[in-house]
Amino acid sequence: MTKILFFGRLRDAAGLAELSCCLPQSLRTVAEVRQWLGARDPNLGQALAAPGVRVAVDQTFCASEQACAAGAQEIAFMSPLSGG
Amino acid sequence: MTKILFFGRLRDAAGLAELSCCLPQSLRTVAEVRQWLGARDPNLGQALAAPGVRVAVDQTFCASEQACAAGAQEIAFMSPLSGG
Amino acid sequence: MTVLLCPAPFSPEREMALLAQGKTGDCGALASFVGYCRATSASGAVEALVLDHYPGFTEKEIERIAAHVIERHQLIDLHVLHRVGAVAAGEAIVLVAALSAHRAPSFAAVAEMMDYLKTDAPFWKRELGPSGARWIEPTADDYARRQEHAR
Amino acid sequence: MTVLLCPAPFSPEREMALLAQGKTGDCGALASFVGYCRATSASGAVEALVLDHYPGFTEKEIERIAAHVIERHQLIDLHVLHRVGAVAAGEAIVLVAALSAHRAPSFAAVAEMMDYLKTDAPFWKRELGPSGARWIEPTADDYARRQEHAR
Repeated sequence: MTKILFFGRLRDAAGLAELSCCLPQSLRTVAEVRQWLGARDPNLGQALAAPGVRVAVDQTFCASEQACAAGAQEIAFMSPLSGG
Repeated sequence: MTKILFFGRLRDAAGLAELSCCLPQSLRTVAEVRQWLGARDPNLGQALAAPGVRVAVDQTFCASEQACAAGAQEIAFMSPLSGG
Repeated sequence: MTVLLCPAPFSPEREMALLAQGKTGDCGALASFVGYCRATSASGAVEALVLDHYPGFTEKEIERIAAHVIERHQLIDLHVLHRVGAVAAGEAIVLVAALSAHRAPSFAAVAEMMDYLKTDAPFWKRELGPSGARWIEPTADDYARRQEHAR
Repeated sequence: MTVLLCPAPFSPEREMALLAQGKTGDCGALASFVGYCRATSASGAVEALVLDHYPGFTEKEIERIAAHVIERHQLIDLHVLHRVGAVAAGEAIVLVAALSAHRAPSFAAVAEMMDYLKTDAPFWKRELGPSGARWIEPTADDYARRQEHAR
Protein backbone atom coordinates (compact mmCIF):
# COMPACT_ATOMS: atom_id res chain seq x y z
CA MET A 1 0.00 0.00 0.00
CA THR A 2 1.36 3.38 -1.02
CA LYS A 3 0.19 6.76 0.26
CA ILE A 4 0.16 9.45 -2.44
CA LEU A 5 0.09 13.08 -1.26
CA PHE A 6 -0.68 16.26 -3.20
CA PHE A 7 0.40 19.73 -2.01
CA GLY A 8 -0.43 23.28 -3.06
CA ARG A 9 -2.19 23.74 -6.40
CA LEU A 10 -1.81 19.99 -7.03
CA ARG A 11 -4.22 19.33 -4.21
CA ASP A 12 -6.83 21.35 -6.10
CA ALA A 13 -5.94 19.58 -9.37
CA ALA A 14 -6.29 16.17 -7.72
CA GLY A 15 -9.44 17.18 -5.86
CA LEU A 16 -7.96 15.57 -2.78
CA ALA A 17 -4.94 15.86 -0.51
CA GLU A 18 -4.14 12.19 -0.10
CA LEU A 19 -4.93 8.77 -1.48
CA SER A 20 -3.88 5.22 -0.68
CA CYS A 21 -3.42 2.67 -3.41
CA CYS A 22 -1.62 -0.49 -4.50
CA LEU A 23 0.72 0.68 -7.23
CA PRO A 24 1.03 -1.82 -10.13
CA GLN A 25 4.23 -3.88 -9.74
CA SER A 26 5.25 -2.73 -13.24
CA LEU A 27 5.81 0.87 -12.12
CA ARG A 28 9.50 1.47 -11.33
CA THR A 29 10.12 5.23 -11.53
CA VAL A 30 8.48 8.44 -10.36
CA ALA A 31 7.80 9.30 -14.02
CA GLU A 32 5.88 6.04 -14.43
CA VAL A 33 3.79 6.72 -11.32
CA ARG A 34 3.01 10.19 -12.65
CA GLN A 35 1.92 8.75 -16.02
CA TRP A 36 -0.23 6.15 -14.27
CA LEU A 37 -1.97 8.88 -12.25
CA GLY A 38 -2.41 10.91 -15.45
CA ALA A 39 -4.00 8.00 -17.28
CA ARG A 40 -6.74 7.92 -14.66
CA ASP A 41 -7.14 11.75 -14.60
CA PRO A 42 -5.64 13.64 -17.57
CA ASN A 43 -6.10 17.06 -15.92
CA LEU A 44 -4.18 15.88 -12.90
CA GLY A 45 -1.59 14.35 -15.23
CA GLN A 46 -1.07 17.71 -16.87
CA ALA A 47 -0.77 19.49 -13.49
CA LEU A 48 1.79 16.92 -12.28
CA ALA A 49 3.92 17.51 -15.39
CA ALA A 50 3.97 21.32 -14.95
CA PRO A 51 7.34 23.03 -14.41
CA GLY A 52 8.29 23.55 -10.77
CA VAL A 53 6.59 20.40 -9.49
CA ARG A 54 8.81 18.52 -7.04
CA VAL A 55 8.47 14.96 -5.84
CA ALA A 56 9.57 13.31 -2.61
CA VAL A 57 9.64 9.55 -2.15
CA ASP A 58 9.49 8.46 1.47
CA GLN A 59 10.19 12.05 2.55
CA THR A 60 13.31 12.50 0.43
CA PHE A 61 13.35 14.86 -2.55
CA CYS A 62 13.91 13.11 -5.88
CA ALA A 63 16.68 14.65 -7.96
CA SER A 64 15.04 13.33 -11.16
CA GLU A 65 11.85 11.75 -12.40
CA GLN A 66 13.86 8.58 -12.99
CA ALA A 67 14.15 8.09 -9.22
CA CYS A 68 12.91 4.75 -7.97
CA ALA A 69 9.32 4.67 -6.71
CA ALA A 70 8.98 0.88 -6.42
CA GLY A 71 8.11 -0.20 -2.89
CA ALA A 72 7.58 3.38 -1.69
CA GLN A 73 5.43 3.92 1.38
CA GLU A 74 4.74 7.55 0.57
CA ILE A 75 5.04 9.61 -2.63
CA ALA A 76 4.44 13.37 -2.41
CA PHE A 77 3.79 15.59 -5.41
CA MET A 78 4.39 19.25 -4.57
CA SER A 79 3.64 22.44 -6.49
CA PRO A 80 6.26 25.21 -5.99
CA LEU A 81 7.17 25.59 -2.32
CA SER A 82 6.78 28.97 -0.65
CA GLY A 83 7.25 29.73 3.02
CA GLY A 84 8.19 32.88 4.83
CA MET B 1 34.44 83.44 23.67
CA THR B 2 34.79 80.17 21.75
CA LYS B 3 34.35 76.69 23.18
CA ILE B 4 36.81 74.16 21.76
CA LEU B 5 35.93 70.48 22.17
CA PHE B 6 38.11 67.39 21.72
CA PHE B 7 36.67 63.93 21.16
CA GLY B 8 38.10 60.41 21.16
CA ARG B 9 41.88 60.07 21.06
CA LEU B 10 42.14 63.85 20.64
CA ARG B 11 40.82 64.27 24.16
CA ASP B 12 43.80 62.26 25.39
CA ALA B 13 46.17 64.25 23.16
CA ALA B 14 44.80 67.55 24.46
CA GLY B 15 44.73 66.34 28.07
CA LEU B 16 41.23 67.81 28.34
CA ALA B 17 37.81 67.48 26.76
CA GLU B 18 36.93 71.14 26.48
CA LEU B 19 38.42 74.61 26.70
CA SER B 20 37.09 78.13 26.39
CA CYS B 21 39.18 80.88 24.85
CA CYS B 22 39.15 84.14 22.95
CA LEU B 23 40.49 83.22 19.52
CA PRO B 24 42.76 85.86 18.00
CA GLN B 25 40.82 88.00 15.50
CA SER B 26 43.42 87.12 12.86
CA LEU B 27 42.28 83.45 12.68
CA ARG B 28 39.83 82.98 9.80
CA THR B 29 39.81 79.27 8.92
CA VAL B 30 39.68 75.93 10.70
CA ALA B 31 43.24 75.26 9.48
CA GLU B 32 44.43 78.46 11.19
CA VAL B 33 42.74 77.52 14.46
CA ARG B 34 44.38 74.11 14.28
CA GLN B 35 47.82 75.68 13.71
CA TRP B 36 47.26 78.11 16.58
CA LEU B 37 46.43 75.21 18.92
CA GLY B 38 49.50 73.35 17.62
CA ALA B 39 51.78 76.31 18.33
CA ARG B 40 50.81 76.12 22.01
CA ASP B 41 51.08 72.30 22.14
CA PRO B 42 53.02 70.63 19.29
CA ASN B 43 51.90 67.11 20.28
CA LEU B 44 48.28 68.18 20.11
CA GLY B 45 49.04 69.93 16.80
CA GLN B 46 50.32 66.67 15.38
CA ALA B 47 47.28 64.74 16.64
CA LEU B 48 44.88 67.31 15.13
CA ALA B 49 46.59 66.98 11.74
CA ALA B 50 46.29 63.18 11.67
CA PRO B 51 44.26 61.56 8.89
CA GLY B 52 40.62 60.88 9.78
CA VAL B 53 40.22 63.89 12.09
CA ARG B 54 36.94 65.70 11.42
CA VAL B 55 35.94 69.17 12.51
CA ALA B 56 32.51 70.65 13.21
CA VAL B 57 31.95 74.40 13.60
CA ASP B 58 28.83 75.27 15.54
CA GLN B 59 27.65 71.66 15.24
CA THR B 60 28.02 71.44 11.46
CA PHE B 61 30.68 69.26 9.84
CA CYS B 62 33.28 71.20 7.84
CA ALA B 63 33.82 69.90 4.33
CA SER B 64 37.37 71.32 4.30
CA GLU B 65 39.96 72.88 6.58
CA GLN B 66 39.38 76.13 4.72
CA ALA B 67 35.93 76.41 6.34
CA CYS B 68 35.34 79.62 8.22
CA ALA B 69 35.96 79.52 11.98
CA ALA B 70 35.75 83.25 12.65
CA GLY B 71 33.04 84.12 15.17
CA ALA B 72 32.37 80.45 15.98
CA GLN B 73 30.74 79.65 19.33
CA GLU B 74 31.90 76.04 19.30
CA ILE B 75 34.61 74.18 17.37
CA ALA B 76 34.83 70.41 17.79
CA PHE B 77 37.86 68.34 16.78
CA MET B 78 36.95 64.68 16.43
CA SER B 79 39.09 61.59 15.99
CA PRO B 80 37.48 58.90 13.77
CA LEU B 81 33.84 58.34 14.74
CA SER B 82 32.69 54.87 15.68
CA GLY B 83 29.27 53.93 16.96
CA GLY B 84 27.31 50.67 16.85
CA MET C 1 19.47 25.58 16.64
CA THR C 2 15.73 25.89 17.14
CA VAL C 3 13.20 25.08 14.41
CA LEU C 4 9.58 25.28 15.49
CA LEU C 5 6.31 25.12 13.59
CA CYS C 6 3.55 27.06 15.34
CA PRO C 7 -0.12 26.23 14.69
CA ALA C 8 -1.17 29.27 16.79
CA PRO C 9 0.05 32.89 17.06
CA PHE C 10 3.45 33.43 18.69
CA SER C 11 5.13 36.53 20.07
CA PRO C 12 8.35 37.34 18.21
CA GLU C 13 9.41 39.65 21.06
CA ARG C 14 9.03 36.93 23.66
CA GLU C 15 11.12 34.60 21.51
CA MET C 16 13.77 37.30 21.09
CA ALA C 17 13.86 37.78 24.84
CA LEU C 18 14.43 34.04 25.40
CA LEU C 19 17.17 34.12 22.79
CA ALA C 20 18.91 37.10 24.35
CA GLN C 21 18.76 35.44 27.79
CA GLY C 22 20.57 32.40 26.47
CA LYS C 23 23.31 34.24 24.63
CA THR C 24 26.97 33.80 25.53
CA GLY C 25 29.69 36.38 26.15
CA ASP C 26 31.19 35.93 22.69
CA CYS C 27 27.96 37.04 21.02
CA GLY C 28 28.17 40.57 19.66
CA ALA C 29 25.37 40.45 17.09
CA LEU C 30 21.73 39.42 16.91
CA ALA C 31 20.08 40.01 13.55
CA SER C 32 16.47 39.08 13.10
CA PHE C 33 13.54 39.25 10.75
CA VAL C 34 9.82 39.02 11.41
CA GLY C 35 7.46 38.55 8.48
CA TYR C 36 3.87 39.63 9.01
CA CYS C 37 0.66 38.84 7.16
CA ARG C 38 -0.20 42.11 5.40
CA ALA C 39 -3.79 43.37 5.30
CA THR C 40 -3.51 44.04 1.57
CA SER C 41 -1.72 42.50 -1.38
CA ALA C 42 -1.43 43.09 -5.12
CA SER C 43 -4.85 41.46 -5.47
CA GLY C 44 -6.67 43.50 -2.80
CA ALA C 45 -7.71 43.03 0.82
CA VAL C 46 -6.30 40.03 2.67
CA GLU C 47 -8.18 38.48 5.59
CA ALA C 48 -5.73 35.68 6.27
CA LEU C 49 -3.08 33.42 4.84
CA VAL C 50 -3.42 29.68 5.13
CA LEU C 51 -0.15 27.78 5.25
CA ASP C 52 -0.22 24.09 4.40
CA HIS C 53 2.80 21.98 5.28
CA TYR C 54 3.97 18.37 5.07
CA PRO C 55 4.20 17.20 8.68
CA GLY C 56 7.56 15.64 9.47
CA PHE C 57 9.10 16.49 6.12
CA THR C 58 8.73 20.28 6.53
CA GLU C 59 10.48 20.28 9.91
CA LYS C 60 13.26 18.06 8.55
CA GLU C 61 13.85 20.22 5.49
CA ILE C 62 13.98 23.48 7.48
CA GLU C 63 16.43 21.89 9.92
CA ARG C 64 18.61 20.81 7.01
CA ILE C 65 18.63 24.33 5.53
CA ALA C 66 19.24 25.91 8.95
CA ALA C 67 22.21 23.61 9.61
CA HIS C 68 23.67 24.63 6.25
CA VAL C 69 23.25 28.35 7.05
CA ILE C 70 24.80 27.95 10.52
CA GLU C 71 27.84 26.26 9.05
CA ARG C 72 28.21 28.61 6.10
CA HIS C 73 28.19 31.71 8.34
CA GLN C 74 29.80 30.19 11.44
CA LEU C 75 26.88 31.29 13.60
CA ILE C 76 26.66 30.90 17.34
CA ASP C 77 22.99 30.02 16.95
CA LEU C 78 20.01 30.24 14.59
CA HIS C 79 16.31 30.23 15.43
CA VAL C 80 13.42 29.72 13.05
CA LEU C 81 9.76 29.86 14.04
CA HIS C 82 7.15 29.44 11.33
CA ARG C 83 3.37 29.48 11.50
CA VAL C 84 1.27 26.73 9.94
CA GLY C 85 -2.48 26.82 9.35
CA ALA C 86 -4.46 30.07 9.25
CA VAL C 87 -2.61 33.32 9.94
CA ALA C 88 -4.79 36.42 10.35
CA ALA C 89 -3.76 39.79 8.85
CA GLY C 90 -1.33 41.53 11.21
CA GLU C 91 -0.02 38.33 12.79
CA ALA C 92 3.60 37.18 12.51
CA ILE C 93 4.21 34.37 10.01
CA VAL C 94 7.90 33.81 10.54
CA LEU C 95 10.78 34.76 12.83
CA VAL C 96 14.39 34.15 11.88
CA ALA C 97 17.09 35.22 14.34
CA ALA C 98 20.85 34.67 14.01
CA LEU C 99 23.47 35.11 16.72
CA SER C 100 27.12 35.60 15.83
CA ALA C 101 30.30 37.24 17.09
CA HIS C 102 30.22 40.10 14.57
CA ARG C 103 27.47 41.74 12.55
CA ALA C 104 28.13 40.74 8.93
CA PRO C 105 27.53 36.97 9.32
CA SER C 106 24.31 37.53 11.27
CA PHE C 107 22.89 39.82 8.56
CA ALA C 108 23.88 37.45 5.76
CA ALA C 109 22.45 34.43 7.59
CA VAL C 110 19.02 35.96 8.23
CA ALA C 111 18.67 37.17 4.63
CA GLU C 112 19.80 33.80 3.28
CA MET C 113 17.50 31.81 5.57
CA MET C 114 14.55 33.95 4.45
CA ASP C 115 15.47 33.49 0.78
CA TYR C 116 15.55 29.71 1.28
CA LEU C 117 12.23 29.70 3.16
CA LYS C 118 10.58 31.53 0.26
CA THR C 119 11.54 28.89 -2.31
CA ASP C 120 12.80 25.72 -0.61
CA ALA C 121 10.78 25.13 2.53
CA PRO C 122 7.79 22.78 2.13
CA PHE C 123 4.96 25.25 2.68
CA TRP C 124 2.06 26.13 0.41
CA LYS C 125 0.33 29.43 0.93
CA ARG C 126 -3.17 30.60 0.08
CA GLU C 127 -4.33 34.15 0.48
CA LEU C 128 -7.96 34.50 1.63
CA GLY C 129 -9.78 37.67 0.58
CA PRO C 130 -13.29 38.82 -0.22
CA SER C 131 -12.99 37.21 -3.66
CA GLY C 132 -11.96 33.80 -2.33
CA ALA C 133 -8.67 31.94 -2.05
CA ARG C 134 -5.58 32.44 -4.22
CA TRP C 135 -2.37 30.39 -4.19
CA ILE C 136 0.84 32.38 -3.61
CA GLU C 137 3.93 30.96 -5.27
CA PRO C 138 7.49 32.33 -5.29
CA THR C 139 8.14 35.26 -7.64
CA ALA C 140 10.94 35.50 -10.19
CA ASP C 141 12.69 37.81 -7.68
CA ASP C 142 12.44 35.12 -5.00
CA TYR C 143 14.06 32.54 -7.29
CA ALA C 144 16.77 35.01 -8.33
CA ARG C 145 17.67 35.74 -4.68
CA ARG C 146 17.71 32.03 -3.91
CA GLN C 147 20.18 31.46 -6.76
CA GLU C 148 22.65 33.91 -5.21
CA HIS C 149 23.35 31.48 -2.38
CA ALA C 150 25.68 28.65 -3.31
CA ARG C 151 24.51 25.36 -1.88
CA MET D 1 11.31 57.77 13.11
CA THR D 2 12.71 57.27 16.59
CA VAL D 3 16.28 58.16 17.56
CA LEU D 4 17.10 57.76 21.22
CA LEU D 5 20.35 57.91 23.18
CA CYS D 6 20.20 55.79 26.31
CA PRO D 7 22.52 56.51 29.26
CA ALA D 8 21.31 53.34 31.01
CA PRO D 9 20.60 49.76 29.87
CA PHE D 10 17.55 49.24 27.64
CA SER D 11 15.64 46.12 26.66
CA PRO D 12 15.73 45.54 22.90
CA GLU D 13 12.82 43.09 23.21
CA ARG D 14 10.63 45.64 24.95
CA GLU D 15 11.40 48.17 22.23
CA MET D 16 10.59 45.59 19.56
CA ALA D 17 7.27 44.90 21.25
CA LEU D 18 6.40 48.62 21.23
CA LEU D 19 7.35 48.78 17.59
CA ALA D 20 5.24 45.77 16.64
CA GLN D 21 2.25 47.24 18.52
CA GLY D 22 2.45 50.39 16.46
CA LYS D 23 2.77 48.75 13.07
CA THR D 24 0.20 49.27 10.34
CA GLY D 25 -1.57 46.75 8.09
CA ASP D 26 0.71 47.47 5.14
CA CYS D 27 3.77 46.34 7.10
CA GLY D 28 4.97 42.90 6.05
CA ALA D 29 8.57 43.08 7.27
CA LEU D 30 10.46 43.99 10.42
CA ALA D 31 14.22 43.55 10.22
CA SER D 32 16.33 44.37 13.23
CA PHE D 33 19.80 44.24 14.64
CA VAL D 34 21.01 44.29 18.23
CA GLY D 35 24.70 44.86 18.91
CA TYR D 36 26.01 43.62 22.24
CA CYS D 37 29.15 44.39 24.22
CA ARG D 38 31.20 41.20 23.94
CA ALA D 39 33.07 39.83 26.94
CA THR D 40 36.21 39.37 24.87
CA SER D 41 37.86 41.14 21.98
CA ALA D 42 41.01 40.77 19.89
CA SER D 43 42.91 42.28 22.82
CA GLY D 44 41.55 40.02 25.57
CA ALA D 45 38.86 40.25 28.23
CA VAL D 46 36.46 43.21 28.09
CA GLU D 47 34.78 44.51 31.22
CA ALA D 48 32.92 47.35 29.57
CA LEU D 49 32.81 49.78 26.69
CA VAL D 50 32.60 53.49 27.34
CA LEU D 51 30.85 55.49 24.65
CA ASP D 52 31.50 59.22 24.50
CA HIS D 53 29.20 61.37 22.42
CA TYR D 54 28.69 65.03 21.52
CA PRO D 55 25.39 66.02 23.11
CA GLY D 56 23.02 67.64 20.64
CA PHE D 57 25.24 67.02 17.64
CA THR D 58 25.17 63.22 17.95
CA GLU D 59 21.36 63.10 18.04
CA LYS D 60 21.13 65.47 15.07
CA GLU D 61 23.61 63.52 12.95
CA ILE D 62 21.91 60.16 13.61
CA GLU D 63 18.55 61.68 12.73
CA ARG D 64 20.00 63.02 9.49
CA ILE D 65 21.40 59.59 8.56
CA ALA D 66 18.16 57.86 9.58
CA ALA D 67 16.06 60.21 7.42
CA HIS D 68 18.35 59.44 4.48
CA VAL D 69 17.98 55.67 5.01
CA ILE D 70 14.18 55.91 5.35
CA GLU D 71 13.94 57.80 2.08
CA ARG D 72 16.42 55.64 0.20
CA HIS D 73 14.58 52.42 1.11
CA GLN D 74 11.03 53.81 1.29
CA LEU D 75 10.60 52.49 4.81
CA ILE D 76 7.41 52.65 6.83
CA ASP D 77 9.50 53.42 9.90
CA LEU D 78 13.01 53.24 11.36
CA HIS D 79 14.06 53.08 15.00
CA VAL D 80 17.53 53.61 16.42
CA LEU D 81 18.44 53.28 20.08
CA HIS D 82 22.06 53.76 21.09
CA ARG D 83 23.72 53.57 24.47
CA VAL D 84 26.02 56.32 25.72
CA GLY D 85 28.34 56.14 28.71
CA ALA D 86 29.50 52.85 30.21
CA VAL D 87 28.10 49.62 28.75
CA ALA D 88 28.90 46.41 30.66
CA ALA D 89 29.84 43.20 28.84
CA GLY D 90 26.66 41.41 27.76
CA GLU D 91 24.53 44.57 27.56
CA ALA D 92 23.00 45.85 24.31
CA ILE D 93 24.79 48.81 22.73
CA VAL D 94 22.52 49.48 19.80
CA LEU D 95 19.17 48.49 18.33
CA VAL D 96 18.22 49.29 14.75
CA ALA D 97 14.80 48.19 13.50
CA ALA D 98 13.26 48.87 10.10
CA LEU D 99 9.64 48.36 9.08
CA SER D 100 8.66 48.05 5.43
CA ALA D 101 6.08 46.46 3.16
CA HIS D 102 8.42 43.75 1.84
CA ARG D 103 11.58 42.15 3.17
CA ALA D 104 14.38 43.37 0.91
CA PRO D 105 14.21 47.09 1.85
CA SER D 106 14.08 46.30 5.58
CA PHE D 107 17.22 44.13 5.37
CA ALA D 108 19.10 46.69 3.30
CA ALA D 109 18.09 49.55 5.60
CA VAL D 110 19.24 47.87 8.83
CA ALA D 111 22.60 46.86 7.33
CA GLU D 112 23.12 50.34 5.89
CA MET D 113 22.17 52.10 9.12
CA MET D 114 24.64 49.92 11.04
CA ASP D 115 27.38 50.62 8.49
CA TYR D 116 26.78 54.37 8.90
CA LEU D 117 26.75 54.15 12.69
CA LYS D 118 30.15 52.42 12.64
CA THR D 119 31.85 55.23 10.71
CA ASP D 120 29.64 58.35 10.63
CA ALA D 121 27.85 58.67 13.94
CA PRO D 122 29.57 60.93 16.50
CA PHE D 123 30.53 58.33 19.09
CA TRP D 124 33.96 57.47 20.48
CA LYS D 125 34.44 54.09 22.07
CA ARG D 126 36.90 52.86 24.65
CA GLU D 127 37.25 49.26 25.65
CA LEU D 128 38.00 48.71 29.34
CA GLY D 129 39.90 45.56 30.24
CA PRO D 130 42.34 44.32 32.87
CA SER D 131 45.15 46.13 31.06
CA GLY D 132 43.38 49.49 30.97
CA ALA D 133 41.50 51.45 28.32
CA ARG D 134 41.90 51.17 24.56
CA TRP D 135 40.24 53.34 21.88
CA ILE D 136 38.26 51.43 19.25
CA GLU D 137 38.15 53.04 15.83
CA PRO D 138 36.50 51.80 12.63
CA THR D 139 38.33 49.06 10.75
CA ALA D 140 39.21 49.06 7.05
CA ASP D 141 36.24 46.68 6.61
CA ASP D 142 33.93 49.20 8.27
CA TYR D 143 35.08 51.95 5.90
CA ALA D 144 34.75 49.65 2.88
CA ARG D 145 31.15 48.76 3.81
CA ARG D 146 30.34 52.40 4.36
CA GLN D 147 31.63 53.21 0.87
CA GLU D 148 29.16 50.78 -0.68
CA HIS D 149 26.27 53.09 0.20
CA ALA D 150 25.91 56.07 -2.11
CA ARG D 151 25.10 59.22 -0.19
